[in-house]
Amino acid sequence: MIELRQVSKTFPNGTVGLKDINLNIQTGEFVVIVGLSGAGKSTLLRSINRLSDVTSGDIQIDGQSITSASGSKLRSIRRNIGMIFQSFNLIKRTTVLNNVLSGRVGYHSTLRTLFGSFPKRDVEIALTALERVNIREKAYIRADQLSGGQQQRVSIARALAQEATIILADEPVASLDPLTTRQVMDDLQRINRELNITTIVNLHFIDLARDYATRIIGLRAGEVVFDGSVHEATDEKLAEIYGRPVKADELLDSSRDMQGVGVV
Amino acid sequence: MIELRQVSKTFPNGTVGLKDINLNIQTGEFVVIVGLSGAGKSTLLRSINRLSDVTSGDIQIDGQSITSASGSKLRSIRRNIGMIFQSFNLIKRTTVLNNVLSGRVGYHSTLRTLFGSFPKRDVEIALTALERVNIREKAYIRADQLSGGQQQRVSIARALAQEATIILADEPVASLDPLTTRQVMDDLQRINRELNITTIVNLHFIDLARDYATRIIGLRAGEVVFDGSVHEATDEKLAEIYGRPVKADELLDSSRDMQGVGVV
Amino acid sequence: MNNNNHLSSSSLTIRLRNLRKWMIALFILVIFIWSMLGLDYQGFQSTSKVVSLSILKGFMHPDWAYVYLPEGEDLLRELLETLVISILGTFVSAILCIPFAFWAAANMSRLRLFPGMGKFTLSVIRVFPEMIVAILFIKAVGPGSFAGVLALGVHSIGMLAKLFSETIEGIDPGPQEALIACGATRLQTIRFAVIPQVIPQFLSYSLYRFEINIRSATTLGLVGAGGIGTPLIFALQVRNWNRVGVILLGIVLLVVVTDFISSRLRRRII
Amino acid sequence: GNNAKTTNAAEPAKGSTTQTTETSAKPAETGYIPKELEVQFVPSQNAETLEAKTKPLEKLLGDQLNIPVHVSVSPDYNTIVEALSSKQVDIGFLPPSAYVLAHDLRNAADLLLQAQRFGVNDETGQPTDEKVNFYKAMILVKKDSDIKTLTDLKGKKIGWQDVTSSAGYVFPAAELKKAGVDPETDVQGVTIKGHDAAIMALLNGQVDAVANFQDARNVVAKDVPDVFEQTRVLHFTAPIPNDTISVRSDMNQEWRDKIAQAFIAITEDPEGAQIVKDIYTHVGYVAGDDANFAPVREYAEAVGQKIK
Amino acid sequence: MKSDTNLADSTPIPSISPSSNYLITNGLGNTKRSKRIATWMLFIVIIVVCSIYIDVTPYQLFVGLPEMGVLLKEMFPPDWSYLPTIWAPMLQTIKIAVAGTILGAIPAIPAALFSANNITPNKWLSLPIRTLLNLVRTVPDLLFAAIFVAVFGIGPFAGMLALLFFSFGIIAKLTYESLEAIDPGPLEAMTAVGANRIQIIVFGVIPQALPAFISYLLYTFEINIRAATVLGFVGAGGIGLLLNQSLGLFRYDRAATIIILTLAVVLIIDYTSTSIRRKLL
Ligand SMILES: Nc1ncnc2c1ncn2[C@@H]1O[C@H](COP(=O)(O)OP(=O)(O)OP(=O)(O)O)[C@@H](O)[C@H]1O
Ligand SMILES: Nc1ncnc2c1ncn2[C@@H]1O[C@H](COP(=O)(O)OP(=O)(O)OP(=O)(O)O)[C@@H](O)[C@H]1O
Ligand SMILES: [Mg+2]
Ligand SMILES: [Mg+2]
Repeated sequence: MIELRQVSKTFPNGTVGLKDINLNIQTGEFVVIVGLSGAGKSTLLRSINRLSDVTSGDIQIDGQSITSASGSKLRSIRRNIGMIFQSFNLIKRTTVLNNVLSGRVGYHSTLRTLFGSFPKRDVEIALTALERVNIREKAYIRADQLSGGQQQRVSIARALAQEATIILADEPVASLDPLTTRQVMDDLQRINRELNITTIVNLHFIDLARDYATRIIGLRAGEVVFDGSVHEATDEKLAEIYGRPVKADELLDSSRDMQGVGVV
Repeated sequence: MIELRQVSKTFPNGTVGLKDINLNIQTGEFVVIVGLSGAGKSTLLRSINRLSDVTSGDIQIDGQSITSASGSKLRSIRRNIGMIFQSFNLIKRTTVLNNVLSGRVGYHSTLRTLFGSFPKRDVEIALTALERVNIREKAYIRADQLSGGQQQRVSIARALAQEATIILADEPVASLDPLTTRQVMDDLQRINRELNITTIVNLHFIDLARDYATRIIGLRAGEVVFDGSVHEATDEKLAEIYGRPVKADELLDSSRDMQGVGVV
Repeated sequence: MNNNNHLSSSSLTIRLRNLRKWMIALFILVIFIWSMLGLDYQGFQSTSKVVSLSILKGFMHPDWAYVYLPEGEDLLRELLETLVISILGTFVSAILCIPFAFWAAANMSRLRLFPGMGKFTLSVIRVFPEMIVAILFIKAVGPGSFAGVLALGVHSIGMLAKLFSETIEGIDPGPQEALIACGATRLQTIRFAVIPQVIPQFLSYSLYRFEINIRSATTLGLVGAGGIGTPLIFALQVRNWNRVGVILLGIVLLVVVTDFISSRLRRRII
Repeated sequence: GNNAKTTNAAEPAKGSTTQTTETSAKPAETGYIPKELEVQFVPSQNAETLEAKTKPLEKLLGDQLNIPVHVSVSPDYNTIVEALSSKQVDIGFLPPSAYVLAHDLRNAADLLLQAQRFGVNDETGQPTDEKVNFYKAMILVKKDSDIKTLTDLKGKKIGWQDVTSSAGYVFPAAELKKAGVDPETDVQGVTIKGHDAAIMALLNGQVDAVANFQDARNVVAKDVPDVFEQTRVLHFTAPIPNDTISVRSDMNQEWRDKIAQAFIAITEDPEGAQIVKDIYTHVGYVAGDDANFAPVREYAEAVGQKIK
Repeated sequence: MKSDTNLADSTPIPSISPSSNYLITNGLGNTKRSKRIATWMLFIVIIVVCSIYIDVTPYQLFVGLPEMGVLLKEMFPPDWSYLPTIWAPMLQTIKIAVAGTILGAIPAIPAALFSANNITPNKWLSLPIRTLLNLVRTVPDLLFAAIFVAVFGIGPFAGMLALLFFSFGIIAKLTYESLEAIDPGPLEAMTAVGANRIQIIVFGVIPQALPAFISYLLYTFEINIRAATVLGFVGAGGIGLLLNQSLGLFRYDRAATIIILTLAVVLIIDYTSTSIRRKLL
């Protein structure tokens, strides 16, 4: 269970990232966060595993406050939270496999991992994770020789290999083709269902959100402006999130008149 | 007009990026390139303005071979080709405005730009471009303090400010919310129509492709496997591109039964 | 209009920033002129022509006989010794400076004071004159190459660790975040996210330091710590330009060869 | 006040007079017995040719003493004194001032032998074939200079060597002071490193006089052959003792004798003599007498470098 | 695991059975690994051979350590009465270092740009410049000093020249190496807008390389402050001469004073430069 109580975050340059957020996310939920670019979606995810410190408020993971944890306790909380980054955050100069294996360091003593040796089982877990995102054949290639989508998939594989109980995914499919997008989202959904893993995903496409989420949270300028089930997320509600009516053509429907497009 | 004749590209590590591509793109076309992640979409775009050299074949821009051009000739060809990068390629350590202004250097003498002074008109063009992508208020912020989508928009603004006759866009909307996505695509479409600017866009979403393109090109493992109008891009054709039937749910329709989704 | 307002206020900040830039430039210029005025330029000297000619003549006719002498202590063997001292000295400092580098890197610690202390320590090590470091080690292990190795090794910690720590400060924080998010310990984060990013630069700086160390042989020669330095100083003191010429040639060749090899290495690593 | 012990190789140290230093209180039989010998050579400043060579001497000494010998060279005497005091070096070829510092300040070394070089002809500046154990310092001016006496130097620009240099500062400065010219206030001192550079500065007119060893002009003559015609010696100082061969202060007496004998034997053998001459420009060794170094102490004190 | 097979079917990649795939890729990993081990072994052998060659004696170092303490103890307390004597030479040293560093840094900029492979791909231009840089860096400062004294006579000017060449060599080399390591993305973007080489440099390279350049400049400046030994050789006075004199007279307490003053100067310069840098960038 993830609980956020009155969480606010202001960046050093004065930008408000989050404003007084209160949320309760139950174990096993599949939450999709939507909102405009710059609404604070990434900031929210990064606060949950405390990659960025919040300015005020408290965040509890399974009853333990991550905002006040430190040392090995903080590490063990984090080990149970897998994260997929918007900008991939791969270690460019090493192989894909090493990148994925690095997701498993939390399970081993520092000494053992210092020499970069992982048990055979870990290597298998890593290769399986790569297989899930369809790039096992790139396992021994350096990460900087991959295409954008391939890099994103490596970052997903790393989070999968971590075998966490919570997964935070920051636009995990932004650079993926529709096929891989579906595969990845299906995979997230499958582990969410089968293993009851709490999943929080930032997504840009409302349709995709409606397909997969059990709950949708809408952010706008750092504030929660919508929080409800998929069925509650009507077009009117979405209009609030995006600050104006979402037109039919913004739902990425395939049948539409091109001349009717708005914003020009 | 852009002409590709028997263009092939093999990377030093042996990966085949492009294989014997023949294309003729007329002035004013709006071409969308689709294909799986790793199909060679980025490689194709980067070959057109010769950011990466092809291994064999010839590419002609308005009758001039860019593959054999060099020096100021190559530069003047490139000045007329705006490019939006998949990985943004912003100069992180300077302001957003400077990033956009840098798109205009092709118009000025070296001496003038040496001291970073641009005519007032250029600054206006740059600010207008930022306004088009909705981040004019970030003009004086350093580029590394922006969210992912904001960075992508800066990179789009830079290409718009360049006032080129050809625009190459490598997944220009990957990190954008649906609203901004529409705005950006509409903007690309508008300048394509009003100014008759040839536009080539890599996209992952077939629906978006169908909405905007006048022509769709499908890539698979470096080869052109489809080339035709939007109407010709039937589901069967797309199946070829993606190597298997594209299911209804991969078209990102909004009305669907979640249980019916394939892969689980 | 709101927009106009915004524009004018930001152009004001730009103007302010430009003003500040000019002020700083002016400040640097003033300091530069002040120091140039203290230089007391006296022009060419009356003897400069004869002397330069005789130096040039010496360089044109290097003392080839010195290159190889059957009984030893010739150019080749002194260069070899210099090379060996440099290799070991670089090795010592490259190893020793790693903990210092992490200590001094600002992004390796949440506190401000801790890296500050590291930076201060490095400054202290750096201002400690090479001469004194050499004397210290000569007192410990006696004069000779080993003292030279230790002096080079310890003296260069200050610089190498400074460069290293700046490299660490310049890395992409993304991968580190990824590791932290996996629940990695600090050491694990360093091992998997920092080291791969900094290794090329580390090696590059170590190789660069290696080159400087070869050059430092002259300084070590001052304290009799072995290598080509002592013969060079002796030759300089008695104005034996032919000997100086051949020694210089030897050093240049040595550095060019090591530079060639090291740039090869660098290219393979990056 | 330092009436240090006189160590004389030829007739072992029974003749020591007032023994004030701690180290010399030791009975002759005890003390350090070397199993191998660490020798370091620091050239004194009156050498016109130098070789940074060690192997030949290692061999010569090793043959004489039957223990391994290791020789090193250093252009700087600080390190050798420190190494002697921390017992890292057993024998040092020390310049006079370094010997005095090592002996008086650090109790690190005792005098064993003094080196002999060929004397220098005051008129021509060329070497004579008389073996002497001292050299002189001189103050040089340009031939056409109007400086005729030491007192004329008042207000002039003088090029000194380091303040620790016997020939380049201590001796000439002390004699200047005796002549009534304060070397610190009455003249404009410039420190120049290297006797050759100093003479060049004189030739270029950057300074009016320079202090050198006799006769440093031979070094410059390689580049400026007419240096002797262009310059004039204004003043010769009192003799400065030549380089010493000193041993660490805890050295066993028997070994002191042995080592002294060995050095003398080397110079008596023609081949050995040639080697020592080529490398160190030494032409012989005589028993050292600490009393010879009284002027060094006195002059140092005169210029404010009192050794405690 | 129905879903897994489903996934595998859907991949466009020819289906190799998982086990054989594993073997192949693992084999690839092994050759890399053995190569790495071989490199390490070679490295260790070199270090060991070198250590034997020059007779490294760690034991001697261990027993000799207390001797170092003796000397360090002599540095305290520092001789503060020496401070007034060293002010002027310190100032002189700073002047020489400022002039030498700045005059060396200016030509270092084009030299670095012409040597960097990713900015000047033309080998015929970069190779001669790199060779020149090598030469300049190789010549020991002592020799530079000797030559410049011969030509310009003793004095600070010759000292400044010696520092100038050294600074030029160091700054140019370090800068071109960091130029070669910059992110190529922005360069690509500039290439794509049709910028010429100088414009690419101004917009794509300089913003990225400026922090490193300034850092190398300061680093060199600091070296130059301490390279005063050379200045001593050219009669430029400076703090190095006094240091040598203090050591010659075994006045380690004075040496300590000099070290502390140098430290203070270096720290002040460090502090002001970082605050200037923060304002500039
Ligand atoms: N620098 C490189 N070195 C080696 N291989 C590369 C390099 N860049 C790309 N590739 C390979 O070339 C193929 C095509 O890459 P490209 O970037 O064109 O794909 P893409 O279609 O743009 O994919 P995505 O949608 O994921 O961005 C991929 O298999 C990729 O791994
Ligand atoms: N390091 C930072 N310093 C200052 N402001 C920041 C920083 N990171 C983000 N911001 C600002 O905080 C706001 C929220 O950013 P965030 O990255 O959370 O947006 P987002 O919802 O993830 O957007 P996107 O969909 O574009 O990724 C933005 O206005 C952004 O400019
Ligand atoms: Mg984001
Ligand atoms: Mg791509």
